[in-house]
Amino acid sequence: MRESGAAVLDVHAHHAERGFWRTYVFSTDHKMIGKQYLSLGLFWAVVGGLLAHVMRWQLAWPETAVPGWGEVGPETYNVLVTMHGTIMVFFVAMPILLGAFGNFLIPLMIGARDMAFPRLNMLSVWVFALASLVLLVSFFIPGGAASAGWTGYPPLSAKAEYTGVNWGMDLWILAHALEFAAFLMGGVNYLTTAIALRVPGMTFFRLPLVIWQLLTATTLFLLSVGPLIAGAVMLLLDRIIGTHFYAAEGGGDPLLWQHLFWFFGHPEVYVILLPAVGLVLDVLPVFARKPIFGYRWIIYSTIAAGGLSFIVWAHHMFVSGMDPRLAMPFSITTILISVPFAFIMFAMIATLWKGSIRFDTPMLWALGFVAMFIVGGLTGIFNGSAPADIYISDTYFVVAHFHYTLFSSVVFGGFAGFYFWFPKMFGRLLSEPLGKIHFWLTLVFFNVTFFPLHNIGLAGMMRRIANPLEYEFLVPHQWINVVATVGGMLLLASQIPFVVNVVWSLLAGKTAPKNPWGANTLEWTAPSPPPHLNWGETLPVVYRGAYEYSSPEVAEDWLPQDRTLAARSR
Amino acid sequence: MASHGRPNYVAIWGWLVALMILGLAASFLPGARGLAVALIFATAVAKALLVALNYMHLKFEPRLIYAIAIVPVLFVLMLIVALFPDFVFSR
Amino acid sequence: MAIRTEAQAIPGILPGKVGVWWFLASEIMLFGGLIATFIVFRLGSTGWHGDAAHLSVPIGATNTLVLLTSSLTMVQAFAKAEDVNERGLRNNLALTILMGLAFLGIKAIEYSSEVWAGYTPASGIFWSFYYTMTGLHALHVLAGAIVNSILLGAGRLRNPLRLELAGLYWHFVDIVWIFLFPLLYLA
Amino acid sequence: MLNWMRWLPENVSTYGGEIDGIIALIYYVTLAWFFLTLGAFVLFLIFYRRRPGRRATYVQGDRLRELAWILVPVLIVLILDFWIDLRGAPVWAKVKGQMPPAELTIQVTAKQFNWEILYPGPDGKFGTEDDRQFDNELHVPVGKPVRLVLKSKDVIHSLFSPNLRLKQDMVPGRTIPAWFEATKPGKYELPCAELCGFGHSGMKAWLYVHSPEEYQKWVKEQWPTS
Ligand code: HEA
Ligand code: HEA
Ligand code: CUA
Ligand SMILES: [Cu+2]
Repeated sequence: MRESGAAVLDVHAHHAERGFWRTYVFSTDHKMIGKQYLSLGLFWAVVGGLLAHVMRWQLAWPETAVPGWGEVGPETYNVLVTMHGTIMVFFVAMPILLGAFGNFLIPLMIGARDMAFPRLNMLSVWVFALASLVLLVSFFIPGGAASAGWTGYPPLSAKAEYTGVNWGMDLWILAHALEFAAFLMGGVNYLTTAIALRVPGMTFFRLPLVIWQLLTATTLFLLSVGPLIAGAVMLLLDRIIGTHFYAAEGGGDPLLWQHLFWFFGHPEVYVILLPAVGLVLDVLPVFARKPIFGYRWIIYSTIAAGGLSFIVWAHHMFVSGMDPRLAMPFSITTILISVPFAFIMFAMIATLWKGSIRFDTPMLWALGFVAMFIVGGLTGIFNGSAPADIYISDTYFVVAHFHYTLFSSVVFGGFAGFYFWFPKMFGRLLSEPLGKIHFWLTLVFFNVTFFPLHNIGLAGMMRRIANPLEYEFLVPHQWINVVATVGGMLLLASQIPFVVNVVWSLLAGKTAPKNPWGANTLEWTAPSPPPHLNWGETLPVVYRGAYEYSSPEVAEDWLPQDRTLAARSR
Repeated sequence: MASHGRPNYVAIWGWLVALMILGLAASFLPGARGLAVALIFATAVAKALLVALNYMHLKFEPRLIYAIAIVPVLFVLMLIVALFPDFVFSR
Repeated sequence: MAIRTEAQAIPGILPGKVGVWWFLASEIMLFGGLIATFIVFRLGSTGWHGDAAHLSVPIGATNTLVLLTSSLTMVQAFAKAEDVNERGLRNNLALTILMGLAFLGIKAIEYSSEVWAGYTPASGIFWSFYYTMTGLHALHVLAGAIVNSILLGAGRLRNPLRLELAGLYWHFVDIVWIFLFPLLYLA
Repeated sequence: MLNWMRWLPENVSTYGGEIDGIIALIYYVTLAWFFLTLGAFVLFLIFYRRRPGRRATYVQGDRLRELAWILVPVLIVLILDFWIDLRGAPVWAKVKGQMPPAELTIQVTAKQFNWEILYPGPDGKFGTEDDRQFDNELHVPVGKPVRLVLKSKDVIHSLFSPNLRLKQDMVPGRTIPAWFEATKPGKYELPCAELCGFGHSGMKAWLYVHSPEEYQKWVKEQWPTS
């Protein structure tokens, strides 16, 4: 019995002009859908970055109005924090790392012509666009946008009278629901495509690591989001029809939400981390001209970390009032997760050993990721230790921790992938000098912004406060807030070279060759940019793993996956 | 499916109905509530297994599909266990 | 020149099936999360037994029977499709849809009698769970019935795979009810 | 910037030192790894930068002999992990596990955006005539274990004392115990550490730790009759 669900596609029909709407809007082409996710993600990155800027200004100079925005009251501040977190995690990190790279890379790297279910894929991005619209609208309705933190803890989020936000909160939940639906559709597609549509010869252990990471991330998402959806339904019912799932007076329990949220929330941070790790793992060997170190063990580590991530969630709840007997078991599993990640980070570093390292822009970002993520991972251990977290929880130390992990994933990991695959995506080359300036400025000002936050966190500064000067013990440390804010403004400004670079390249950049970096994986055997259905009449056939750089078998220092070797061909 | 032989769907249905009646009967069991509850859920699990294995053809699927079906069930069981201290023991 | 994308599918692995199973995995987690919450809340509180006693076991049992039987007709529809028996297929599929609708009808009657008796979703934590869980499940039954109707209406019934996929979903919804019934009505 | 332990506010509780000890332990362990990993990283970047005529060495790292270079460090990480857990567990048990017996029990109820601090009075029982409530003021004697009973009236709040290294969320519907023993008289801030609405920023109380004599004096003033 054969599957005939995937349609028989006629190439002629697709060579013909397909018109603006079919090409750019209602496209079922995985590459276009990837670009659509990328554009939406970039749009939200601008919004999220500007919100962060307003927030930081308020923190440094709480008594002054923010230029171009005005006075920020405490209500507005809570909206800013909430929407900044929500946007950055769900509307920047997810669409860029999972949506854009997942869609663009999976079919191209496994040798498929498209996703297994192209129309479902189109639906996915459109549902995501709808989610974006809902979230955007929530800023402009009476009462304003959600303001209960990106974690939305009830009872604060469950009743309008506690925050003054009415519809904004409902739209926030709705936007999440749509976003989850979008990524469920996308996720089913990714997993099915990679399981069922690999080209002959592409065994599981010849897959590029980024595919493994994307698949693990998707699996984590699919298996963790269910309880949160259940929790969100309960929250919505509490809000609109007066059930009492989270209200103690009606027999409910506020802690329930925290368990359901973090059961999803911790896997979710790896949903963001793993694709970034994958992008970096695929960039490093290309520019070190050396195979990745310990390919199989990296896969095992990834799967181990993914499995562990389901039994660590209560580390976000050490001081939440949960049963104190739960703390140490969860503390142990949490700290244990450093073992697989230690392996992966060491393997990245070992890949550099005895390499022949080129410092092109993608490589710089990848290296930046390695360095910055190690800092963020190590600070995770402080949080992970239950007794230490008593003091650290809900302080800026945690804020510093998760910007070193999240920001390094989205920005450093993301840009590594972006600069690396840009020629394939758009068929143009980016300017190397501008890319390098972008990198160095971002690296420096990222650290200026976020490193001091560790210190002020250790000094005790709480998260989500609108005015640190209201606390006497924080007044002497206020200079740190000023440093971080100035750093943050320069960090935002550091993105200008990036915008210039992309616009200039798209308008007047040099045409990209098929394989500008001398890389091995299959996407580089397709034209830049690949046409609809990716390859011509014949698909490439795979003979070996993805990282055969400087192999002694050939004279060149690379050996593409699809090249036959007379000596080796069987 | 034809290549695997086909389960006797009607007979399975018979079993399902029988188990359902058993479960119902158990709920009227006098005395020890624990035994009744155990019986009720044992029949439910049996029914679910019958449907999954035969009607959903899990019996004939490769290991991969098995894993996709079983891993989430394990996660749910683990979630239940982990929620016990907070919602059963300390309320 | 036509490029057959289908030719790539790895033999023995059917994309549709893999996709549906992944989807079901996430559904297991969705209902699993609800059920897990229900179980621990129920064990941690008292007085729910009294609330549960207001549910009608006969109605619940009838609905269980309806859904179990609809699973039989669904799988029979698939079997008939494999045997290229168009008529048998159509009859069984139609029966399945009818039983799905019957389930929803009975559920609606049950809901209204409960609401008449004064038990609304806001009447207490047991009722909140009851309406949320059965409501979400009923939405799934509705979705299944719609999918089946599309299959029946589209006339593209030669391909047994489509029926098998729709069946996977339908049986899953059945399994959910197999657990909801004892959790809410019996235990 | 780099000696993080200096940033912690002065510790004035009996268990605070132990929490600081755990933070210090993790700090030194992770600092060592930071320098080790980033040191190797930078050295490799310098030594193995591209130079004309040199080719990268083909190492796949799939044989155990090569893998050992990272498996051994990973093993060390594992051991350090357990060390951190082993040192941490007793501290956790001390702070949040069993509470020591205390003469003084105080009930703190949080609400948007205030702390209601209830003393049982001389009879030591809540719900009697001589209970007295103070807003945003917590008075305790130095050197005596104090029990707190934490409650919330509306949303989740969190009682945080940077100096005591005490933090505990207060959840509506739950009664959560906490304890501390202050070691130094003084006046310390007690901010709310959990987002609780528009008044979260600025929701705080003051903790007054009195010397035994002063505390007696304060008690006399509040409960003059007894
Ligand atoms: C991409 C995102 C990301 C990633 C990857 C991580 C990774 C980790 N996180 Fe983080 N975390 C967040 C995002 C992330 N986190 C966010 C967003 C929050 C806040 C949510 C909120 O409340 O709003 C948070 C909060 C958070 C908390 C709760 C703090 C609190 O609120 O009180 C904890 C507690 O355990 C924690 C721990 C960890 C740990 C142990 C890791 C580990 O995975 C790190 C593992 C990596 C390493 C350890 C580095 C490599 C290893 C070596 C170099 C070897 C040497 C190591 C040792 C000897 C230990 N994180
Ligand atoms: C991906 C996640 C992400 C990113 C990138 C950022 C970026 C920034 N964040 Fe934040 N932040 C969060 C996630 C993120 N944040 C979360 C989850 C919270 C918690 C919310 C809560 O408590 O509820 C938080 C909270 C938070 C706080 C704490 C507020 C409080 O508790 O009161 C502060 C304060 O300084 C802050 C500041 C900043 C600043 C100055 C930036 C700047 O770096 C912003 C500058 C912007 C850029 C430099 C653009 C970045 C570009 C991209 C992201 C796109 C990359 C594109 C490609 C790869 C193609 N953020
Ligand atoms: Cu009370 Cu924050
Ligand atoms: Cu976490």
